[in-house]
Amino acid sequence: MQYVAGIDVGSTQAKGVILDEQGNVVGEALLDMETNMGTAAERVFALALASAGIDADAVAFTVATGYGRYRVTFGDLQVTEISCHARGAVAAFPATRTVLDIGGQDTKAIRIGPSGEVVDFAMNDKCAAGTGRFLGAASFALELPLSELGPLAMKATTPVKITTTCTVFAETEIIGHLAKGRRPEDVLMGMHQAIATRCASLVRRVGLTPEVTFTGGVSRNEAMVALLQEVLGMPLNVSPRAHFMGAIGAGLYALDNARAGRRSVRVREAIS
Amino acid sequence: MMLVAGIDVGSTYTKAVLLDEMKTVRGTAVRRSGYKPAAAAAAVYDDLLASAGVTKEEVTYIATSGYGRYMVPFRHTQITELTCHALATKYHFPRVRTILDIGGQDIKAVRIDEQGRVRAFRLNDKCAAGTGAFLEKTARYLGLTTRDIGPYALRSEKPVEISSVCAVFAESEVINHLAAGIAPEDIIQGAIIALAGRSVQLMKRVGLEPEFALVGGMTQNPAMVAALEAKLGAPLHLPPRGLGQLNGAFGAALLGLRRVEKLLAEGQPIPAPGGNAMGGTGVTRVRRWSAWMPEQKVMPRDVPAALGATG
Amino acid sequence: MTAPYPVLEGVDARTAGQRLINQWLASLNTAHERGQPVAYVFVMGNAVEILRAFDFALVFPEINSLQTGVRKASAEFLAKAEDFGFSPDVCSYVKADVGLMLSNMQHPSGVTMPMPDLAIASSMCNVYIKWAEIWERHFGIPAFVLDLPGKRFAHWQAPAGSRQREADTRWVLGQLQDLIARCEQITGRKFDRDRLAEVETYVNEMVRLWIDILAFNRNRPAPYNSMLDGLTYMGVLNAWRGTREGVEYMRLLHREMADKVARGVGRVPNERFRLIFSGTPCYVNMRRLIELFESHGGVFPAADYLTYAAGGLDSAGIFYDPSRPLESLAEVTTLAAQFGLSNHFFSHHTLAQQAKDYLADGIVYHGIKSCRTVATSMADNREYVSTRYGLPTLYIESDLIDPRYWSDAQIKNRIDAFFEVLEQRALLANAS
Amino acid sequence: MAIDAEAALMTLLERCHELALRNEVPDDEYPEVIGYFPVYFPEEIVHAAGLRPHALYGGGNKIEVRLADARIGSFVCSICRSTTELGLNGTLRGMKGFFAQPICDAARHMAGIWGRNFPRQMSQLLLLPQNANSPATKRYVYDEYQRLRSELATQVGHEISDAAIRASVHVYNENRRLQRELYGIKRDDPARLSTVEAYLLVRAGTRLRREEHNVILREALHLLTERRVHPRDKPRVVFLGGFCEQPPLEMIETIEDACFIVDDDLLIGQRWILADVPEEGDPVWALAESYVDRSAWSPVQYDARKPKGEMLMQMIREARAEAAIITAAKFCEPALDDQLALAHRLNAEKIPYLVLEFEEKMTSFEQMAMQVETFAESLLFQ
Repeated sequence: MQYVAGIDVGSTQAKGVILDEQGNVVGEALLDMETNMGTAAERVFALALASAGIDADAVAFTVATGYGRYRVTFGDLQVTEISCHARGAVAAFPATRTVLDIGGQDTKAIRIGPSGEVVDFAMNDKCAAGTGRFLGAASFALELPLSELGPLAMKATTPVKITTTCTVFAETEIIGHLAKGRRPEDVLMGMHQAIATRCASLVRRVGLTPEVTFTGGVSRNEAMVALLQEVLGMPLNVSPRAHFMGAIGAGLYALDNARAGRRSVRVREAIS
Repeated sequence: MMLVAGIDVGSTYTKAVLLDEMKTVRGTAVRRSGYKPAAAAAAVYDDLLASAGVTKEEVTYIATSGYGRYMVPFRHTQITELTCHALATKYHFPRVRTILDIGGQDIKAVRIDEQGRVRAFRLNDKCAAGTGAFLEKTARYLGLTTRDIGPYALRSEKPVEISSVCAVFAESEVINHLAAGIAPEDIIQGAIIALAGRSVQLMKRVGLEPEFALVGGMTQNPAMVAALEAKLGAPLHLPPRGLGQLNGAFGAALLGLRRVEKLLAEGQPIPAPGGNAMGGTGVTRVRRWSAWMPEQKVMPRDVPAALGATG
Repeated sequence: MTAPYPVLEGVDARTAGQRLINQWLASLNTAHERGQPVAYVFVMGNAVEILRAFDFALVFPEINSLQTGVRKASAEFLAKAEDFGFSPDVCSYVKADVGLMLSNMQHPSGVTMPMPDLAIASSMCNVYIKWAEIWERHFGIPAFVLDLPGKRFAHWQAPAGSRQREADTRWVLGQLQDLIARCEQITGRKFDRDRLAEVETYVNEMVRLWIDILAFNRNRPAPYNSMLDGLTYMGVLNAWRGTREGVEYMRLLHREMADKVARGVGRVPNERFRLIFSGTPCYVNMRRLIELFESHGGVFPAADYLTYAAGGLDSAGIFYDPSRPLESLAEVTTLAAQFGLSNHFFSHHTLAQQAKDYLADGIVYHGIKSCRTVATSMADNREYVSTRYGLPTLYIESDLIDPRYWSDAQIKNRIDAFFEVLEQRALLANAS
Repeated sequence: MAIDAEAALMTLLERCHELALRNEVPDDEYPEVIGYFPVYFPEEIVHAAGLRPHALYGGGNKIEVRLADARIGSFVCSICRSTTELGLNGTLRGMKGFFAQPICDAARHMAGIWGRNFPRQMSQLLLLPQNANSPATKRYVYDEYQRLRSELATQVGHEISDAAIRASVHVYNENRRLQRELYGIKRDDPARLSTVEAYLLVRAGTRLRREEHNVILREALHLLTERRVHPRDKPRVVFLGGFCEQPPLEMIETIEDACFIVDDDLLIGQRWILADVPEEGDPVWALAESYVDRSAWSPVQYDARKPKGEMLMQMIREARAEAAIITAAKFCEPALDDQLALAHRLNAEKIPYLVLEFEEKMTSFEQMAMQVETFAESLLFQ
């Protein structure tokens, strides 16, 4: 029995999955980013192996993706997260024609062709960089953990309007609104709406074609999912494994290579 | 004995100082502003009275400052933090002409004259908002607390260059440096040097006239002070121990004292609190057209009729 | 056979080009000692022909600024300008030039740039005019603004003999006459028509060869990379415009490219994807940027930059008529402005056409942080071209020479992804 | 009596507010609308064609930019963004034409963006010259105006007669005289007329035929004479930076809380021509000549006769101002370049000044208030 691995090293988290020969996820692991992406990748890989109950020798091929993909010393091949998220999304929802991924560094909208290939993609322009980080800014200003932002936002009655696209100005804006006595939930909802609006315009840039699949950690924020469905005017596919989509896509690329008979040379050295 | 309070309602912290007529500090208090500045101000004021062991009745005059200066209903007057910093700094260091204040949301450079009057000031360009908050965020990426930043950064041997003006790009740089496996202390020190560079640039824009003083929270960060002095090639005056963060409040209190003395000299009564602004600054008697909302749309061709109605 | 030019002997066109550029820069050092008047001019719409006729030494502040980038010195020059008070949002070419003024004109090339006796700013880029105002204040010389009427809208035409063509040409001619008066007053010399005619003959020859040279890249593999070697070639075209050396150089370049095409030699060893480049280079990281493409077998056979930054004469295949040098200069300058120089604003069709002519697999848009002239509507242009013509496009952002706006990880990420897209397309195309 | 006048003035200003900030140009808008991007446009020619010139001053801070961000580069000013948004979201669908001028590189791109996205509207550049100092200039402006005249004639399907243009010039001359009176009040008796009020009165004109606007201005000037004023001690300042992208009303209010703005360049294109345009002779020539010889100044028009520093000093002298507030819209390169030159000049003249950066879409003004108040405090402490 042979296995493959997909490692997704992002700016805030590292994720790893182990797939079997049929491409089923048999092991997965998620780590908050630490100061060294290389060691984070190795640890998340070890954890994924453990959760799959196999050891490194059983892994035939490893594909690394995400910003830290070149830090994955044991990776056999690097593929960008655009291709990986697309691949993962199509695997989870075969009818996917548009993929949206809100990341810490970049937000991406991807158009998928009939045979599951990436036809076009758009990323936020520089001044909207890290739109995903809006939420980080909000949690910073409100001193709340990320996971509580969505639920709180849902309580909003009269959301504020956040006009800026820039994370830095946004923070000042939040503080201003709070100082004026606006309720935190209304400010938060304003933030969520601002992000949803920007993401929608990014999706329109590649042409909004159903079905739309929403990948990445932010997809666990129900307020954001609800808003996006509203502004895009259609339901979104959200996989319970949404935040593993990049890693799974990477795993599937690894599987292609394994099937093509390519075998990893680096895994053993890296781990032992 | 006369007591005057200065309350500086800042974006992150609210600070208060109580002075007597000899300008001696009778009490101080600090609290996080949170997102209810008015409440924070009230609480801080209570802390202040407690710390000085006095009652509300014993306080003659209250001057507020900081961006929450209008949110304190029991104030006599309000004044901006820049004017306060100028007064306080001139009081501590008569020879200082250029003041730097690195706050959570912005950097301010102020040129003052021998009497502590503001002569020129500049805030960072919006897109160069590499501020205290940026440093705190960088620290969080590195799993450090704001307090550790200074000591930690001092360990750095070869600080990395962080060139971006924009805090968002700079954050990406930090992440990419991490991805490249650079040591955290070198990154945080790089961030500090970058921030110092931008601060000194701002000081140049107001003339860079010596001597120099640093006020605000950053005075507690030895690495930042060192980086700034290196860039300036000159020493920085820091407000006396414990007053660094309180500089704005101290200035407000000084100004309050000045007002009271003036009123007494002119034999006028001390007005009741309620924030009459100096020289009409900040008061809004005029109609706020920006807040006015037309109830229904009017097409241009309707206008002459409408005029008939009014004229 | 023409007289030998040692700088051009026994080296490839790229090296020869760099030599010529350096020779020109060095000559600026001593311009005033030679008693030669100095003119500051820009690459888009500069009436260099007239200045040559008056034997001005030419300083191209744009080239000075981009050279600070090429020589990795831009950061310090930009810092000087920003310390002086310039906003980060101002054109980095302007700021690098201000940095030069604040450094006693000591240019990183080792040249001490001479002060201008005359400065010409065309209206082809509005920043030229603001830049010239900075010179007016700094050097105390009045700027000469050359207002060139360009396109009024995308398909706008002013046919020969039309009232419109006459009006625009009359306007340009009038200003050229003012310029001649200004030159006569500065140099104390009378205007020499024959000299202008001679310069124009050289320019004609250079442009004829240049048009061929651009066309050589329609071959697969492309003999040179527009956005690397091409930049050097164009540098010579600008700095030696209307000179005998310029013509000799273009001949050498022409021979070299013709030979490469004949032998099927390409710039990229294994050319896999041909891409059109839209926008200006990021001179501070250009090698890196090109390497990011060439590592995937991607080459740029064409770039709109090589037209608008090269005077724009090639855009409509227009040439001077030396028998009536001044009138013809006015006519051709007007047409160049319309078809070449003012093209940024309506460039969607031109780009699509280039993609067709140069057998391109896609278009790369390079948005420039501090250049609104090229970058303002690029995203809209991209939208139009990719939906209208179904061409794969990539949009990346950095700056002309400001290293602070180059984020390597982000740009590499986008380029890698773009090539993954192109690969998948190719695969599917072969499959079907 | 005076109370009634005040009430009437308020009603009038409310009308102006509704008009001034109105963005919609619906399909059935009549007379038909020709939109133009700042700064100046020879409205008389449009007016004479029986059309309504419609100055496009962006979307303000009430609209949401959703579609335009995908079309415009990162480092471009808000007015280009919001104007494109108003096009893409249908707000301007009733517009019959769009004209931009070569005031800056971003503005010239607007004509291209418009042409690509709204093929049914005539989208063009009116190439006003950046060289005002050649003997050939007036003739060129004349030719370009004639081009505009024939383009508009094609649009409306009939020639535009000299008589019609002359009549329009007459209406506009009066309009400019009334605007000059308004600014006279601001200068001589700033407590009588706030800058926001003057602003609304002037901007309302961009949504009306000028004869209707003249009615409003006459009415307002009459009511203002009866107004009761409470003089207040505030520093007299001039305001620069409102020639293209418009500062939000909140910003002007924030400044006027602490200062009197006794002269400004807000909506300067609306009073670009400084004296009456000759009403005899060839009216197009009269307009061209006035543009070259009798016009205001801004960072986006080059004229060797109008060095920016000199013009500012003249403005300060004539307005009897003690300080200047020189602002620039975010990413507005021409204003940013001038801002520095003007600051250096004011340093040399020892005139206090405040440098501000704004965006039409900004919604929080706390930091700006702090700066303006500090500035006012520093002036009052003299």
